[in-house]
Amino acid sequence: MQRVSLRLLAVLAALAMLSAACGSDSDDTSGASGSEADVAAESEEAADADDADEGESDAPADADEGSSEGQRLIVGTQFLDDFVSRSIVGFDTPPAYSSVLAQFVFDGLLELDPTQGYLPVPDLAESFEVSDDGLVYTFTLREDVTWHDGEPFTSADVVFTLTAALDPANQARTAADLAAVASVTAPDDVTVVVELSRPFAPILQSLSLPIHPEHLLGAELEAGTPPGETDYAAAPIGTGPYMWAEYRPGEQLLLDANPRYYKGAPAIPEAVLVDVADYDVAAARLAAGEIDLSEVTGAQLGLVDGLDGYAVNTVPSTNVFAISLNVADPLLEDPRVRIALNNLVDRQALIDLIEGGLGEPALSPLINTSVEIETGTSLATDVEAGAALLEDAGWVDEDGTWTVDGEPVSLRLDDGFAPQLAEVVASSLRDQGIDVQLNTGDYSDIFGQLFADPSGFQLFTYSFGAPTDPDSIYILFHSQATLANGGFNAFAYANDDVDAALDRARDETDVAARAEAYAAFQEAAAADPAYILLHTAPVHMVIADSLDGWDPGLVEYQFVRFLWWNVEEWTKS
Amino acid sequence: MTRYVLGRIATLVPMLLVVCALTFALLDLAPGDPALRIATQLANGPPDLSRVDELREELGLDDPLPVRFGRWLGGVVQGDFGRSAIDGSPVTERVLDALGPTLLLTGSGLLVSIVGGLVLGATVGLLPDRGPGRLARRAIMAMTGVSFVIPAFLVALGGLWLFAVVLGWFPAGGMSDPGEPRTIGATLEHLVLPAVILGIGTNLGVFTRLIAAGVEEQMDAEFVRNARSRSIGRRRIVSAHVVRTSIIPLIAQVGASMAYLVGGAYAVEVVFGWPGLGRMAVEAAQDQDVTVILAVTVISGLVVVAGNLLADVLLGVIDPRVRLARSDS
Amino acid sequence: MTTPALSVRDLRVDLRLPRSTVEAVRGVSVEAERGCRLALVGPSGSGKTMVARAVAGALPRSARVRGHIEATGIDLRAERPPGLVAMAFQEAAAAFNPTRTIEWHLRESCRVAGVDPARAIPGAIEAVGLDPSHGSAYAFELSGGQVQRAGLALAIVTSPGLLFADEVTTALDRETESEVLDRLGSLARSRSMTVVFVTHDLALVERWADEIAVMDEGRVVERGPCARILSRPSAPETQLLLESRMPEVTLDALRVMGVPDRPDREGASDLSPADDATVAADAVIDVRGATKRFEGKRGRRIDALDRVDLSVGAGERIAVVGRSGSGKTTLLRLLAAVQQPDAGVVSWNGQDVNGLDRRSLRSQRWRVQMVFQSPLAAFDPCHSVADIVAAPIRSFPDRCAVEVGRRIDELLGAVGLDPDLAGRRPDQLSGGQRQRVAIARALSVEPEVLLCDEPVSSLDANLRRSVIELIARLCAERGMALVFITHDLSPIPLLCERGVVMEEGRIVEQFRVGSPRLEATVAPAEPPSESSDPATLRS
Amino acid sequence: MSDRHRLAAGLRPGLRVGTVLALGGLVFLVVLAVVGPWVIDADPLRTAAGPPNAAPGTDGHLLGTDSLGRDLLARVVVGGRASLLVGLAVSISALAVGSIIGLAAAAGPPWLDWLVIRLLDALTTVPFLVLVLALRAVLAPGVWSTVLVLASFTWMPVARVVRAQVLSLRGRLFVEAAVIGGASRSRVLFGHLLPNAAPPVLAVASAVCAEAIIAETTLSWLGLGIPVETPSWGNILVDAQREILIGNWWSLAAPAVAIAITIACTGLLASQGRRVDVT
Repeated sequence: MQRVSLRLLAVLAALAMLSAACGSDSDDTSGASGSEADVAAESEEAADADDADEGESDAPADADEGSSEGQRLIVGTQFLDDFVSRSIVGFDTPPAYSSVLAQFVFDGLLELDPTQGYLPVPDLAESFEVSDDGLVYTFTLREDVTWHDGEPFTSADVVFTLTAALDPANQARTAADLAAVASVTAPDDVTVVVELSRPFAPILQSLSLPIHPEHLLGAELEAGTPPGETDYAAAPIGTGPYMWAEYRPGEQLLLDANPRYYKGAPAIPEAVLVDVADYDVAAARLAAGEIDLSEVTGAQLGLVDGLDGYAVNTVPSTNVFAISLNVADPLLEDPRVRIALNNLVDRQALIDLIEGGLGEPALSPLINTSVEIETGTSLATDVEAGAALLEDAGWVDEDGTWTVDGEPVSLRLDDGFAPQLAEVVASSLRDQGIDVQLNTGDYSDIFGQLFADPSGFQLFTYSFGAPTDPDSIYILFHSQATLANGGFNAFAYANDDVDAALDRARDETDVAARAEAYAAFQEAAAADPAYILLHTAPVHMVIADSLDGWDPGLVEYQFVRFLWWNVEEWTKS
Repeated sequence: MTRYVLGRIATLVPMLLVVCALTFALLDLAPGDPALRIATQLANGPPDLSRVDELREELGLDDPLPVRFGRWLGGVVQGDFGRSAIDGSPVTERVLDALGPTLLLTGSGLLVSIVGGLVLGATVGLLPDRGPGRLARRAIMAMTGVSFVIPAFLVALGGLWLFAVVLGWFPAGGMSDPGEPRTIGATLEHLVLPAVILGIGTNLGVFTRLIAAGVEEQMDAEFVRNARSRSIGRRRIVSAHVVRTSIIPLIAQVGASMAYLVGGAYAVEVVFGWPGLGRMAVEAAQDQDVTVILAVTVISGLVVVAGNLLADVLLGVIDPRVRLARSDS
Repeated sequence: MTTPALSVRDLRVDLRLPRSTVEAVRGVSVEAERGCRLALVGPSGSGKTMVARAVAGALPRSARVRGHIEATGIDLRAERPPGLVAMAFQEAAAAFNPTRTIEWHLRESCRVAGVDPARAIPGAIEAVGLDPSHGSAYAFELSGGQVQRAGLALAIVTSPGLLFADEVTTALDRETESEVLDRLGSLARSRSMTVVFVTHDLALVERWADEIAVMDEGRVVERGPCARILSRPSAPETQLLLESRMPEVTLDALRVMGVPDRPDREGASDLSPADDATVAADAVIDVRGATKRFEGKRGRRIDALDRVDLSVGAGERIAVVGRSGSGKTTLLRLLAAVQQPDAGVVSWNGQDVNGLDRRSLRSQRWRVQMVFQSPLAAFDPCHSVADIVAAPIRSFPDRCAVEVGRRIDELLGAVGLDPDLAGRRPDQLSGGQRQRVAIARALSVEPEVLLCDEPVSSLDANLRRSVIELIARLCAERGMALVFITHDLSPIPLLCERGVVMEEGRIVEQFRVGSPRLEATVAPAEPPSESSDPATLRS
Repeated sequence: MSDRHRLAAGLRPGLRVGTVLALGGLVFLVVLAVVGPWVIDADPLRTAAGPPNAAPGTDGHLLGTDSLGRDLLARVVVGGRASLLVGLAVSISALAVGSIIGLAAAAGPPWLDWLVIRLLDALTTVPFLVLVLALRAVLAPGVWSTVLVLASFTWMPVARVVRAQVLSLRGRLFVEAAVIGGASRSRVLFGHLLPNAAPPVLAVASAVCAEAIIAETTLSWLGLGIPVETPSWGNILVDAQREILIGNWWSLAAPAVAIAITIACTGLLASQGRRVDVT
């Protein structure tokens, strides 16, 4: 039970998804090479399927779907306790994985629609306008929404939630994402005005955090009770499709359908989130028929393939596994060495061994994003090219072992969350004559040491994924995005061309101009790589055949909550 | 007798204190800065350094060790185990929630080992050591030997897969079916498989051999030969004489095996998703959530101490030699 | 001729051990008329107990029985009617389930035999002279004598026709022993019970039995009325048993042989303690004013010494007599310098041993060697006989002129043992052989003084005499002084010239032993101090 | 914890040949672990050396391959090095620490004896796993930290046995007889006390060795034992646990059999110890 603790990287801990009509197609398309075109096609198909559903959602779903009566949606999930304690206490917003629970019980001002490239779409806010200077956002709220306890939903609740999230006393985890918010005001019951201190494109995503009822949580927070210890936290009230019924710590969370849900009452009357220790236990519970759906990794595919009554839905995701390179390390300073490392690593072995053959080689950080750019091939696996580059960089191949100034080269690879991945990478580099010393450990240990003092590291397993809006790789590659000011550029990678391209892309609103900027970024990053890019990992969802309505769209590891965006439409026969 | 029990408690309590102090000091040696580790966890990414200092001050990490230990102990005595080092949520409630299921599992696991040990042990002890009897004895010994070769978690995983998944005789985890109310019946149904596996995985082997050796030896004891000469039937000899005398070493061994049992229960809890202290302890260790580890240590210590005490009292009840020795010492 | 109470024909009993089979009984045929008191006598290992157990049905599980066993016409091998045959065991305490009271056992027997407990139990308890209050006690709470009586009560509570008593008095002191025998005799008469008394001690049988059957090596070698067997034994084994008996000797008898000397008695004595000081001049070992206090259980003083003076000249042989707890063992330990006195001086050859530093004391150790009561406990279980005997020589090589190997053979020969026993381990030897090895070890460094702590009291009666004679011969041949502790006075005439009597830690009397005479008088003797470990003397 | 394994050694202790068999088995395993890597040319860390989860015998892999396609024979042999090291190092350190504390308790002042007994009771009341979890939170994973963690819980039974042995032997008559026979203190200690105390103490030590190897497996399963870059029977078993559920028994069988042999040998040693133990 090598517990994979993935605080940072949501993809391996995503909740289960249903496999809609496109489920079967996705199996064959994912096999194809990860070219841009395919992915785009993928999202259109999902969109068509979605239209069909669209029709249904207008009419209340429960009447003619008699079959879901008395049924129960049983979901296997890891970290159930973290969901409960953090999603309420931490005012979590996407992309935090713990906000998945929020999608069941709460709604946000806006909602990212995975079938439209995660475009923010109206949820509790009917519509919104943005001022020309992009600093003032005005939201008009729906008037037909009530809380689970029957109280009306008003702008006061939105103001209360945002102010509480910004209040440092509550230790809200989203405070950083909402840093740009200067003020939140409610001129009237149905309007909320948010003023920013500086333009911040991703603010719409941050603003879709779960909205909490002011009339319940407000008083307790005023009284100074920490959010985690409020009575409200023990039985939260939201506006979402399901209502909180009973929580059995460490075991399961029971939810009932919300009859007054503004998008129509959910078809399945009850939902249960069942806690599973790890993927093996999840596979066992699936095999025993106790849960309807759960995510598994490549390692469990053997256990669940051909399980009667279930189907394994493998869906591509934007998640990219990579090895972060310490560009300041003397051995790795020379960009040619870093390109060579990309050429030498055996990506197909990784895909076969780790993902059961179902991943795609990743040759650019911008894989699977909405920006239509051609993926470069300079980093592809090409042993001869890699060897040549190393020789150019002054490395000497002494009968199969690379040496620098007579010393055999040995690189240290640290891993905090994917030991098996690290072992395969180390082994494939050793096959090419570069000795790799592996140091695996616990996530918080390794990352803690990294954040404290990056200089001690050389290679470091990492995983990221640009959600549709590629801007999020800004914090990975931009020289300003160092650890100190909240970025993830751990090894202070600095490349002027990359910085210029990213800044340009961030300010550019015209789609074509942004694409051109990101293409320039991609080329510059490929010439001076900060990572050994490995492969994309699909998400494997094992789903009972009796469930219907899962429409994954393009799974983005960071937006795992969007696996549940249409849960109210699901049916179980 | 009660004087003896009070005496035992008087010695056990300071012992627990010693263990708490040891664990507290141990955890304090953790390399790296707890505040940084917590901040990293909370921020779900690079921590902002101001937050780290706040946490350090909040948790009073700069106070000397004895002061912090005193504060923590003060809380524990009043039943407050403090706050989780990771997300600040109160630990006491979580630990007490988890105590019930752990006691249920540990208790029934012990029962399985004892009953299994008695039945199998007596059979081995009574079977003649020739012909088919010898074969049966060897088979039982080998079967009970499994717990010495295969670790508890493997026995648990194998058992879960075989009995819950392939054969489907038992539910595959948790204390109740998803969504169903936690009735006594449901809990029992969910308890059977983990308890049996815990029993087999930890102490069944030891107890069986103990009883087997005890019964075999007792069956040839002088007072049994005397009973035979007084024409007392074999069945009565076993029930009235041999069982009572051979159960005495078993009870003593139960006391000694409590620690091993509770440890084994943790592995079974993790595999069967049993919402007990084990799961909590394992996750706390991996998250390095110091407060939860301490809380679980204290509670597990209490469970083991209580087990020891119970075994001691039972020993006094069953073995007059012990009872008399204790009354005049 | 009524059917015999007991009729055994061609009885064979084999014991299956893990790696061998022992033929304990090799074809025994014996009969006993109703009401007869038969004594089954023989050395240990002669199979007498196995015969008793075979009839009573108390054989070990590993035993296999062949032949005919009948009691009052009922074939016991076919069926065993409850309450017909009963047995009282040597280890009475072990014959009771430790978790059940005595009364519980009695009631169990009554229930099985269909006897009315209300009448039978008080009757049995009263018949064996057991204190009724002990009925509700557990076996381990009772003293040796009481538990032996309880064992008897359990045997006779169902008033069996045939009773086997297997060495029931061996562990008892003289008084209790004779009392239990008398009760057994009266029971036989009052309940017209046939009693078979199993023992190795002829002295007991003489007084008690009607008939005697002598066994050796698993067979009955001779059978007949008691008087004939004892006076005109025909089988050689019986003669050996008779000869090895030592005459009973009493203190008064000793006094007749020697000069009584009791300061608090009016008669003057030519050997008052004061005179003893003068003899000290050439004393090889001497103790002046030795005082030793022990904190016993609950603060009571045990085996303390109070200003004891004793002096032993070269080659002189002294006996130290007294009840257990009289301080004789502590005196011996002071003499052997394994314990220091609280006050007083112990000297070897005029040198105060307790004044020496550890190294020089050790260099003098060869002078005083010791033989212990239970030889097995005095040997290191990991060592062979050769190691044991040679150990002192390794510490004092100069005391041994020849090569160690030859010296070992020499020593084993001197004590009458076959030299190729050297390779054996002590637990593979018999009791007598072990004690001879202990003596060989003591001799190995040609000591000046030999200390003996009840060397024969744990041996079988028939072995004691030969060991005593060996010690006497060796002391005479090698001019060794001897300090011989005993509670049984019988060996003294064969061994010592004079002796002292100790009570409450003081020498209360000295006596000189004339030429040893063999007339036998039966007299009470001290109970043997069971524990060989001096530190835990039972009060 | 130790008496668990002494009892496990079976009802009837083995013969003299049992000791030879046990020692022979252990020596074979140690030699295999030390020399193995040179004899077996396969690299235990080389992934994709063959198809993943290949059955034993497929293209030259005697024991088959694990989930990452690594040669199982190489991994079990090299893994043996880590596991046996843990087993032996833990039992040796437990023996050392236990003997010292046991001797101090028996030979030292009565208050020290009382203290040691109370400490032994205190430490045995807490479940091994919890304290290991606590210690693990402190130490970074690795072979030597695993040894340290396990050793700190396994010295107690050794201390108990050593103390009992010394106390009982010191009072024995044959020690006094040896003194009278002129033996020096060192002769008494090494000639008499040690040879008699050795078998039961060694029995406990070999039981601790078996316990340590199993504990290392449980630790690795919890992610707290020996990290994956150093193969050990523990982490091979952990990788294999998933495969067994699909029916690929061989990846589990290889380490399990190795552990079983070691436990059997140490068990036999333990029972030999018990047979000679004449107290």
